[in-house]
Formats: sequence, structure tokens, C-alpha cells
Amino acid sequence: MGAGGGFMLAESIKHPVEHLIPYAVPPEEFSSGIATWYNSICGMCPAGCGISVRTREGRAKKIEGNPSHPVNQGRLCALGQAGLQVLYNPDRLTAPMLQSGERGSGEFVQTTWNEGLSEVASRLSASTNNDGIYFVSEGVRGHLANLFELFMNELGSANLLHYDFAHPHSLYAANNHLFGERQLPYYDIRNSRYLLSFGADYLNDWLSPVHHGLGFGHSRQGNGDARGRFVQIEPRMSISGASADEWIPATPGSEGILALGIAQQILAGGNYQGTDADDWNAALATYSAAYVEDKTGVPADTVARIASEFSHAEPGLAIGGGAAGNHTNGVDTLVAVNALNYLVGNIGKPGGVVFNPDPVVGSSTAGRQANFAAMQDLAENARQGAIEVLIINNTNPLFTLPPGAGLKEALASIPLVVSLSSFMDETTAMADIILPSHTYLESWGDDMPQPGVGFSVGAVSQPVVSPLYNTRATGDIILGLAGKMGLGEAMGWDSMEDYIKDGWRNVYERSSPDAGGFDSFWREVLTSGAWGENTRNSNSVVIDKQVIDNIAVAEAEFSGNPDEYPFVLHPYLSTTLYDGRGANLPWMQELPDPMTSIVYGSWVELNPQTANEMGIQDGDLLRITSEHGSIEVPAVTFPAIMPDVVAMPIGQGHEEFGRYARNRGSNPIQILAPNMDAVSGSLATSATRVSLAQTGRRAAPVKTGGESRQLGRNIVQSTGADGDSAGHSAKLNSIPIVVDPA
Amino acid sequence: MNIMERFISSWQKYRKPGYYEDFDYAWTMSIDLDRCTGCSACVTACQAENNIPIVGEKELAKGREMHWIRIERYWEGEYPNAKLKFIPMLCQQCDAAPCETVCPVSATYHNQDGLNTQVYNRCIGTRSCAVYCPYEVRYFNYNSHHWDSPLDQQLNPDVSVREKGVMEKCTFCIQRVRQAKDHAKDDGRRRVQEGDIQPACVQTCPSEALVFGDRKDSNSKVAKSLADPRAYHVLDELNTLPSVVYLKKVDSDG
Amino acid sequence: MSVSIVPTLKVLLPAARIALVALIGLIGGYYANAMFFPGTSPEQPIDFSHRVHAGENEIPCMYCHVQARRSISAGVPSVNKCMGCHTEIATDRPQIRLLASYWENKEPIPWVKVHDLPDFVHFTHKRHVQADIECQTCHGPVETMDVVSREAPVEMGLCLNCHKDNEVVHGTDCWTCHK
Amino acid sequence: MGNEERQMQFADVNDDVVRSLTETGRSYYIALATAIFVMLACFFFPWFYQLYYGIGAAGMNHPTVWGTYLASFVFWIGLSHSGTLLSCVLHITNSEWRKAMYRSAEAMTLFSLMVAATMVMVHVGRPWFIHWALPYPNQMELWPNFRSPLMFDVMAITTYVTGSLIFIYMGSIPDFAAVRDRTTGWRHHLYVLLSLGWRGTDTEWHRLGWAYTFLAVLIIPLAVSVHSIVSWDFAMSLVPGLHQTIFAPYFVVGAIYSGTAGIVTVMYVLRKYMNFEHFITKLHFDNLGKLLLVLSLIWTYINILELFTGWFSGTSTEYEQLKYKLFGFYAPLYWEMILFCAVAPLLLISKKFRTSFVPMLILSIAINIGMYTERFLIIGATLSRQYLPNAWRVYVPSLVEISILVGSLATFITLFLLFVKIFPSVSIYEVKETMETPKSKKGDTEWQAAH
Repeated sequence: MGAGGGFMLAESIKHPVEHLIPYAVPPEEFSSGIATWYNSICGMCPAGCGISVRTREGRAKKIEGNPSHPVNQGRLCALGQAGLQVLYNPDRLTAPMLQSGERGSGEFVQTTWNEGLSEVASRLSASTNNDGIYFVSEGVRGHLANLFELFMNELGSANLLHYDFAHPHSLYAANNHLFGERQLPYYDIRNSRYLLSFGADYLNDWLSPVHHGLGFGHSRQGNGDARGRFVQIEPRMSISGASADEWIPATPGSEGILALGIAQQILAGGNYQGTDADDWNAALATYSAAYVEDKTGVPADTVARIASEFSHAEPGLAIGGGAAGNHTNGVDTLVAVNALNYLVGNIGKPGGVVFNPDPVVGSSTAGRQANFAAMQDLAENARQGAIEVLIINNTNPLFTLPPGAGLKEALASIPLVVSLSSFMDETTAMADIILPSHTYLESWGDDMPQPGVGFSVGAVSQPVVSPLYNTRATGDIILGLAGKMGLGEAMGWDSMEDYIKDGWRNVYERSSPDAGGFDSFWREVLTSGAWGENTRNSNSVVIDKQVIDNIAVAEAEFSGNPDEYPFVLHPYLSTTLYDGRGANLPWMQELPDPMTSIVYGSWVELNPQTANEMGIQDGDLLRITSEHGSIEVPAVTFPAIMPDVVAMPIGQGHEEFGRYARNRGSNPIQILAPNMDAVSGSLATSATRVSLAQTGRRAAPVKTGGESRQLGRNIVQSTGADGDSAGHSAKLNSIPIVVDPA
Repeated sequence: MNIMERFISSWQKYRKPGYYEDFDYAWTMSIDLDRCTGCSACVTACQAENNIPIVGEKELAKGREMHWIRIERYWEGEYPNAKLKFIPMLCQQCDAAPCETVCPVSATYHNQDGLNTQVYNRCIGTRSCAVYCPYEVRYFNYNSHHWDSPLDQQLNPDVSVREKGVMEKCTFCIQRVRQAKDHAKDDGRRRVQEGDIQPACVQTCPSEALVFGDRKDSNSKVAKSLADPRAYHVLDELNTLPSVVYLKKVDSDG
Repeated sequence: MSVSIVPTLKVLLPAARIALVALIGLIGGYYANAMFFPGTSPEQPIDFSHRVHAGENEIPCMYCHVQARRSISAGVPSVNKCMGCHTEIATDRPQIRLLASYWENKEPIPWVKVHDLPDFVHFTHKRHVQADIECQTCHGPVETMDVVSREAPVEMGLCLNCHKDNEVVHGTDCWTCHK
Repeated sequence: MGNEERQMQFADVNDDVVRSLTETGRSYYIALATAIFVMLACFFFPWFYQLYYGIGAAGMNHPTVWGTYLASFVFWIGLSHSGTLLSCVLHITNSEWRKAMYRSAEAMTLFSLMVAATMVMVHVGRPWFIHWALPYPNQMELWPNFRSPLMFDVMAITTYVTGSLIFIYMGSIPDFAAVRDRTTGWRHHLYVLLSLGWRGTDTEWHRLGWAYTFLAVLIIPLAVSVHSIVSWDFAMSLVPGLHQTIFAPYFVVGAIYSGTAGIVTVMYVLRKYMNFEHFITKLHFDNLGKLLLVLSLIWTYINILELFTGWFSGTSTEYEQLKYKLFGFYAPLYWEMILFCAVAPLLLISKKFRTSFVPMLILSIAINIGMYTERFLIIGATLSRQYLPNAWRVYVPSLVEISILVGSLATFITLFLLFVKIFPSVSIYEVKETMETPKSKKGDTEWQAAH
């Protein structure tokens, strides 16, 4: 017995067996224990930052910003960091699948690529009218966009739609209207001294947050003594609002009026010397300080002060977007906001508005962007039975469209729905055939960031790891289909890589083609990860008279009457989950929301006074009802939101989309009214009125933060603008500064 | 040198005021609160770099978050004049660290980089260091965490994965510091230079609020920000001599 | 009444005997295990002999373990490295055929790890090789082994003594090896 | 009852004590069985679960990383005091009344120290490496951190255990001898070993007396130092509410306070169930009662001081701490503590109360509940309100923790039950010292009739 004991003892302290498994044939740049970096493009949001991915033993370990990429200059946001969990997500689709049960039943059987492709190909060729073929993709740019165009042209269908929930349609329309620019301009926050932001959460989700972050930091402390001032105008304080020097709540939908009010003050102050000053005066006559105060709730003197500060700051910059652009008068508002830039004459100046050149590759896809109207038409056509095949690529309209659009029902009358998504999201669950695509870290691609940085920028994304599963790059799937359908002569590339390489020959021609032939150029682009012509144009514009004459901001319209629905619902893109695409990433789910420190799940923010009056405690489960439905969410009192506004983050409330996202929180889009901006036809997400009701239950959201007041402990210390009061507390004797011994 | 002598010498070493000045590096991070936007990129970057576990909703509800760097938020004033101020809080790598004195097994001590080490495989989990730390930046593994496959393929091989019952905290990305020294050695350099090392959080910070460097190198960025009149330490009154220096937020409206 | 302790001891004698036997058994069993089932020289998928390669034919370690000089891990040679020679040399031997079969199916060879450090030890071959530390210091006289076995006691003590003797800079700082 | 008036004889003492060792009723076995069962079910089972799952099985969180386990540790260490300590003090002040109760008191010390040690094992995250906290040469060339108050603790407590063990053992040698001569079979052999061949010669008595007193003097400062050091585990930190100079005396007083209350409880039980009515008398309860009263007053005084200094400091940290204690989440516990440890003991002013057994029992138990609460508040309430408000979080013990607390009590009882059957739980020879020489045989028969 003793012997046995001793034996077991010795046995128990032995090493577990581990294996050393060498490659059969190692890839040439591989060497075990040494990290390899690949430059690529971030695919997490439309900003198009450059990334470099650190790989060890053939696995991606860390994503960092690509220092040589002009958009993010080596920096990256939280969502971009979490791209690794898209690649290594346990809930990825691993192989082509066919719907086996009822549509939406979630029953699928695996199939081979060959079968899957030929099935889709045959159905496509069999389609009787070509316009019955619809292709709805996430917003893609560069050669992939071209490939889609080409493919759809070959199929003879005009119905290629790029659908992103957060695409700034109104901003495009406004710029087009005001400046006649098809591209978004580049807003040079870096060099601006005074940033006036109307609802644009530029540090979080607006256009190119990381680039704006760089600009913000530099404008704040990068210019020696001159410190940029930031003013944020919005009904609910966003991240950008928190970072601003001044946060001004204005009645939802009245931002445009406020902008014109400021414009009027600028003119009244005689700070505008343009030849068309009289036209402006005429156009802005109605927007007197009193009128503006009445409409916006912003005191007249504040308007005057901002106007003078803004016009005297050299240069001042006004940007608008986010909620301000998502009203029924969105375009009017943004026109008014951008007009401010014109009035302070910062067009084409550093620190002002710089117009972007057309992208070098992938002729502007803005036109292809499907706004809400387009998606409604799609649903309508489907109901008419006019759609025979619907191909969905990595976009999730069933989640990001209000039920009012009726897309879900409409799908029923589409005979074939094909999804190219990498995940089982709500829309993919309704598909008949799933041809899962690679994640962006496994596939070839290229991108021309829009809006750029004022000059032509291009970047190439290359696979950083060998594909994990039996999936294919979107481009290769399309090429595969083309091959099956015998479109060979038109689309004869045997892989996306070749196609891109071909395309980049034109870029090579543009940029001094003496540099040792295309191959070296190509290698150079791959290693640096970016290519650009870093000269900004400085051309200004003259706004023609009738644009000025009928510049005006209509009253914003809301669905639901104020008595029955006293609150305006203010949905905003979640800091962590963007438009919901981050919801299946555990890192993003666990990242505390900076404003409330809430993780996992959703909530509704309301003003403490309002909460008091209604007897609502933090964590009470509320029922939010609009004319178009109702959801239940826990309440969170939020000190910086207007009393008659309730805010709710978008991103949670998935029914599908993997273990981390499923059945968690609720989705405000579900109760949005299908209101649209009259001009741009984009969804007016902030144009819904709601009512709150206690459910009597409690569901306190999980928070990582405790007490949110400093209690005079001086943890976050601040000093006056002129650096006063800094002196006495700056005795850092506790850290001795020793001079370099070497 | 016999054991007793070693006890005495190490005891005296840590009793000598300013002993940390003899170390050949003094890694320092400066955080400009006027630049910080609270975007939390640093938090995720850290989580990716340092194999910080995915804790899960249940555990988080019990209050067991693990983020080595966290964004603390403090409200001031009431609507409409409410202000929200962010402050990234991470291990301050104190030169006079309370946590170092209390650990009974010396799992945490002041090492040659002027950093607070946390030696996971030495830790027995008395958790006293977490109690002694006034900044609340030490995180305890209340249970063994796991990564749903294939999420585990992302784990950084240069950083140990911590088991249950072990304390962990920010290391200023010691693996990167070591690597930089390694490269310096390859290039035959004696010292690591400014810019050779960037911890994950500093590397990713979009508004460049975080700056990292060696304060002994008098013309390094951090040395300059130490001289900045806005520089201050959180809880300076405790005289823990932190290696993280904050630059005051400029609050133009007082 | 007796206060003598002797009768008591008599009573306790058998118990003591049992205890003694058990103790001897325990120690015996422990060493028996260590002797007969050491587990320091596990069975490998192919009976590769370091004696033949490194010993008789005097192939330098770095020839196959190329990484050692420039990477933290020495790395096992890939299969095509083996085939580099064994397409000509000794192709008829059964073990080489086995190797060839791996090569034909493009399969990796699941070698069993002999010198295995815990995951919290971050050892780097690079630094040690460049400091001209003999491989044998930690791996033992591999060139004499047909089947590689763990002979040098690769434990913290070994590392520390070596670091002390060679006066490694901050060689005894925990974070030098544990991160 | 009513035996106090009756004159006892030397023989009776031996009879009673030996009976208490040899004759065991069913009730004893039932009690023992229950205790052991509870110990296994409520202590070891949850503990093993915790070993498997991790400390997460307990309710602790960030930043409240210490919880009931440490509270229990302090509590048991506290209970251990005034066993041996009290016994020593009373010995060198030769107070007669000590002699009937000190043996069981010292046993209490020993066992509560053992339980406290197990609480440490339960508390740490990786108990399988706990030996690293001990200084021993190893190939890692690593040593414990001698700057750490926790290390001081390890040293102090080990010393204290050894001290108490020797003290209680030395005191019992003559009794072992006495019992040895009255027993047969395995017990006889056991006591032969334990009594180290004690004959009872004058030299032996003389040496014993001398050594005993010597040790008593040694142990007093030791005991005081032990709890001072325990208090340093907290006071050496920067945590507002813990970082206080008053802590060492505060803990020592608290310890003796709860310990004394513990003794009252134990003595009541012995008296009732081991038929020691005529050794443990009203006198003992009266004296202990007085002691308790004094201690409770000192304890209250220190508590008031704590509040005052907290308020007087005027810093947000201290002040919030105070507010939280008095009116925060844990306020009910705080006021319960005040009621049990500061208000209720005032009853002891009346002699009638001190000399009536059941009320004394109830009070003593109440005091210990109050004292446990105090330890819990010192840890739980303080750690959840530290410097950075953003990290504040409330801590609620989990079922596992509560069950382990109950289990530790069961462990203590188990040990004590085993003790009373092996050790003579009242000191035979010292009780005899307190008695006069016998008178007539009459009373004797009477007395036997009484049984």
C-alpha cells in the first residue's frame, strides 16, 4: 500500500506530455518564435483605417494602427482592436450551407462550395428579368465595389445597393447642395482653433473617429499655447460633448435653426466681408436671436457669444451630423451648418473645410449607397414579387431597419435569398443559401478612404493568416459565380488578388512610373500598407445666389403627438458596439460604456429631474412605447440630457448573431417611426416621440463604475485656461528628474 | 553571501529613501487629461496585448472586472451645466509602493526597471496587495477563465495566462520593454532609446493623451511633461511616488 | 501503580512496525517509479538518433535547429528539411521510409517534447546561444543519446546559479524570465 | 444544583474528573456526531468546492478583496485570547477562582488558534503554495518578505500556538498522572505516555510550579503582541478607516473581550453537561462578569474615539467612511454591534445578573456575535469605501462563506468535545489546593445519595 502511495506520488508530479509539431513545408517568412507584421486595412467601420497585424506561429495576436497610413497614423479605436475577435469568433460560419427547413427555422445542411456556387449560378441565369436580381452589400469601396458593379452589369441588373445604417446621406446631400461636391469634404479639426459641432459625435462614430481623435489631441495641446476650443451642440451629451469645453443642449431638430441664428449674428456683427453679404442678410433675416432662442431654447446671448467667438477664432470650423442630421430636416440643418464655414471663410484653408478629390479606384460609391427610401422600395418590389434573387453581403438590414420598412415580411416573397455573411446574423438566418465569406483579415482587398484626408489615399489589405475555415473571400465568391455563369471573358481573373493587382497598375501609372517597375511598387505598397499623394487642394467655392436665397431650416417633424408621447427618443450609435456589428465580440461587450460604465445589455438615459418627477429609480425596468411598438429597458439617470429627451444606445437586442449577442438588451430601432428626411430620403432616426411607463420590475444594468462624483477628492484636477492655479500643485518633488548618466 | 546578510542588505535597500534612483531606467507614463477623450481604445488594446480574460456578465455583475487600465468617469455640476471628466486609471508603478511591503512572499517588488513587478507564479493570493493599493488597480483571478475556442488562438505567447487565485495588474507591458532591450542588445546598444517602447495603451491612444518613456533621459517626452506646470499625481498626499503623472485638464470655464 | 513507560511501549510496538513498513514502502515506491518509468525519455514517432546525426556525423546543432540563434525558440526542423538529405541518404531504412511517408502525405511529425518548461517561464534561446552557452548545459550530452532524455535538471536553481556565476545583468530579477 | 454549599473531598474531585473522562453518555456521542457531520458538510465540502472553483465561490469582488474568511480569522484569534492570557494573568496574581476554569479556557485558546489557521488556508487564493510563506532554504533561492505584516503574523501566531500548547500541557501533567493511576486499558497507556512518568515528588512539584509561573510571565506579552500584529495587517495599509494608530490596543481589547465572553459560554456548557456544578460556581461567573463589564467599557470608549477622530479629520475619505458605517449599507450591522457589545453589557452592573447563569450565557453569546460583526465591518464596510469613488462597490458574503463560518464553529466544537474526553477539563490538583481538608463521612454519603 505504501509502495503504491509512493508510486502514485511520483506519477502525480510528472510533466504532462506536450508535442512539438513542425510545418511539413514552412511558409518563407515564417520562423517560430519571431513575430511577423502584416499591413492591412481595418474592416470594422467605414472609416478605413490602416492596420498592422502582429502574427506569431501563423496566428494573429494583435492589431495596431499602421503608422504610415494617413488616416489613423498608427492609432486605432477599441472596435478596431477587437477585430481579432471577428477573425477568431467561435460563432463564425465555417462552410457553405443550404436552408433545409422552413426559411428562418435556422435549420441548415452543409454543402460544398461547388454545389453552393452552381446552385446560385443556375438560379441567377434562370432569372427571367434581370432587374429581379438584387445585390445588397455592406458599404464597400475600392476594387471590390468595382467588381460588384461589373458583376451586376454582366447580369444586366441595376439593383446594386450598398447599405450601411450609419451612412451620412444627409451630409452628402447637404455638401452637394451647398458646394456642389459629390465627395464629403475633409474637416481639418487638427488645425482648427474653434470647433463648433452640431450633433456630430466626431470622436466616437462620425466619419473617421480615430483621425478626428488625432486632430482633437493636437488642437488641444499640440499647438503650444494656442489651445483649440470645442463646442458641442446636442440634446444628449455624447463622448465628444464630454470632451468639449462647452456643451449646449438645443431642442432636437432645431440645430439648423441655431446654425442660421449664429450665421445671422456673424453677419450682424459685420464679420463677413463677402460680396454676397446682402443675399445672406436677406436669407437670414427671419433668424433673429429672439426667434432662435424661442425655437432652440438656447439663450440669445449665448448664440451671440458663440457667433463672435466662432467668427473671431482663426480658423473656426463647424461640423454637423449624427442626430442633427437624422431629423426630417436633416439636410437643411447640415446645409445651414456648412454654410457657417463659408461665412467664416475657412473653405480650402488649413483648419477649415478641404475638398476631397475623387477616389483613385472604385469610382465614388456614394451614389450606390442605399438610403431608407431605397430599402423601402426594395421591400415594396419584393412584395410585388419583382425580386427573384436577393444577394446579401455582410450587412444586416433586418436589424438596422425599423419594422415599418416591412422588409422581414417582404423576404417571404423572394424565392431565393443568398447571404455571403461570415456570421449568422438576423438577415443571414433568413437566407436559403449561405456562402460564408472570409473576414477582412483573411482576404485581399483595397480601400480608398471616404472621406479621405484631403488628398488621394489608397491602401491594400492582404490576408494576415491562412483561412481558418472553409470560407472564401467575397471577391472570389463573385468571381466564382461569374465563372459558373460563363462570364469568363468579362471577368476572367482567377482570384481577387489578381484583380486588385491589375487595378493597381493604373495607380502605378499615376504615381511616377519610374520606380523600378510595377512589382517593386506593389511590394512597396504591401509593405507600407498605404499609398498617397499628399497634396491638399486649396480651391474655394462660390455659393450661387439661389442656394443662398432659399437657405432655410424647416421645422423638424416628429411622429406621435406630444401629449401622448411626451419624450423625444434619441437613439445613438453605441460607443462600443457601433451599429450592432460589435455585439458578437466579447471584448466589446465587456468594454464599459465611457459615459455610464455599463457593460452587457442596453439602457435608456433620462434626466434626473424627469426621473424624480416620474418616481423612477436607476435600474427600474421601463416600457418605452412609440406609435410603432414598444420595448423594455432599464432606466439610467444621466445628468447631461434634456428633460424631454430620452436617449438609448443602438447595438444590443440581437435575436441571432452568436452567443455573445443573442437575446441581450433591446434594440431602439425596433420602435422607430419610418420617417425620412425629405431631401435625402435617409431615415430620420431622431424623429420619434415615445412615452415611458414603469413595469414595476427592476433590472439594474451591470456597471463597472461606482460613485460617479468626486466628493471633493480632487482626483481629476483641472486648471484655468491661462494655466493659473497650476503652480502650487505642480510640486512633483516625488518624482526626481535625473539627468541621463550615460 | 549568506542568507542573513542577504535579508539585511535587501531590507536596508528598500529602507533607503530614493533607492529607486539607482535603477538604470525609470519608466514613466504621462497622461494628458486635456487630450483624453474617454474613447476606451486603451482598454481594449491592453486586453488584447496582455491576455486579460473575458470575465463574463455573471462575474461582472458580482463586480469582478479585470481591465488593467480603466476609464474612471466623474460628473460635475447638474443639468444644464453638467460636465463629465474622464481619467484613465492604471497601476501607478509607485516607487514607494504600499503593495510591495505587504506581500508575504515577495511576489510583488520593485525591480530594476523601477516598476512594480507582479510575479504570477509566485503569488499565493492573500490579496493583501489589492487592499493596500490606494488606486484599486490590482485585479484578482477569482476563478480560472477560459476562452471559447478558437478565441484562445489570439492569446499573446509573450504573456503568461494567469490561473485562478492569482493577483494581476498592469506591467507597463514588460514583455515589450524586455523585447526592446533585447533588440537594443542585438544592435549593440547599451540603453533603450526614446520611442523604442510603447505599451499597448500608449501605442493606440488616438488623441495621443498617453506618453511613455524613461524619465532619466532628460530630453524624453515624459521628462518634459514632468516639468509641465499642469503635472500632478493622483492621491499625491499619500506619497506613494507614482511613476504615472497626470496633466491637469484645462477647464476654461473654471 | 507503575509509572514505568515500558509496558505502554510494548503495546505500541506493532503499530510502530506497521508505520515503519509503510514508510519504507512509500520511499521505495517513489524511487521505483522514478527508476522504471522516468518519463524523461518519451517514445518518439520516429526513432531519430541524435547520436548518429550530431555525434558520429558531427552535424552542428544549428544546422537543423536554425532558429536557436535568432529566435526565442530553437524550433524543430520542418519535414522538408529532413528530406533535404534523406531523399538520397539511407532511403532504404524503415525509419526513413516512415519519414518519407510523412513527407508524401505532407503531414507534420508529432514529436514529443522532452525539455518542457512551464508556461510561465519565458526562456529565450537567442540570448543564451549568442552568449555562447553550450546547448549541453541545459540539454545534457544530446550527441551521445539515441533517444533524447532529460538529464540536466532544468529547474530554477540551475538558471539562477548560472545567471549568478556569469553575472548576468539583473539576472535574478523575476521579470527576466517570468512575465 | 445546590452543591456549592456542600463540602467536597479530595476523592470526589478525582471521581468527578475521571468520570468525566471515562463515563460517556449517549448525548455526548450524539453531540460529537452532529458536530463532526456539520464540520464535514459545512466546512470541508464547501471548502473543497472553493478549491476547485476558485475564491470566486465567495462573494468577494473588486475592490473588496477581503471578506468573511479574514473576519473569521481575526475573530478566532481574538477568541483565543484571554484563554491562555487570562489564565496567566490570574495565575501570577494567584486568584483562587481561576483554578477551576483555566484548563478549559486554555483549551479554547489552542483550538481557536487551530481554527484560525485553517481560516487562513481558506482565505488565500492558492493554499497549495502556502508553504512559501514559511522561511526555508529552497532551490528557487526565494524567501518570504520579512517586511510584510502578514509575515509578522505567521511568526507571532506560530509562537503563540507553541507557547499555549506547552503551557496547557505542562499544567496538566500532574492530572494526567492522577488519571493514569485511576484508569486501565488503552486510556492507561495513553496517560502513561502523556504524564511523562510523573511521580509527584517534591522536586517535581517545585520544578513544575517554577516553570509554570515562568512560562505564564512569558506568555502575557506574547499574547498582547499577537493581536497587535494582527491589527497591523490592517493598520499598516493606507485604507481610510483602517490606517489608525489606535488599532493595536483596539484589537487587543476586543480580543480579550470576545475571549472572556467565550469562556463564559464554555464554562456554562461544562457546568451544565459535565456535571461540574461544584467546581464552576456563581463566583466564577461573578468575576468574569466584572471583567466583561470593564472590557466592554474600554471597547466602547475606543469605538467612540474612532468616530471622533474620523469626524475630526474632516477629510472626505475619513468622513465618507464614517457616514457609510453609521448610515450606509451595513448600518444595521453596525448598530447591532453597538447594541450587543456596548449597550447590553451594561446589565453586568447588577450582581444579580452576573450571578444568574442563563442570562450570562445569552449575553456572552450576544457579545461574540457583536464582536464577529465588528471584525466583518472592519473589513467589509471599510474596503468597499476607499479613495477612488469610482471603484466603490458593496460586498455581500456568499452562501459558501456563511456555511464555512458555521463549519468553522463546528470544527471548534468538535475539537473541544474530543478534548474533554482526553484532557481532564478541570485541573484536579489545583482545585484540591483550593479545598480544606475533609470533615465527617456524613456529608459524603449525603452527597453520593445526591447522585
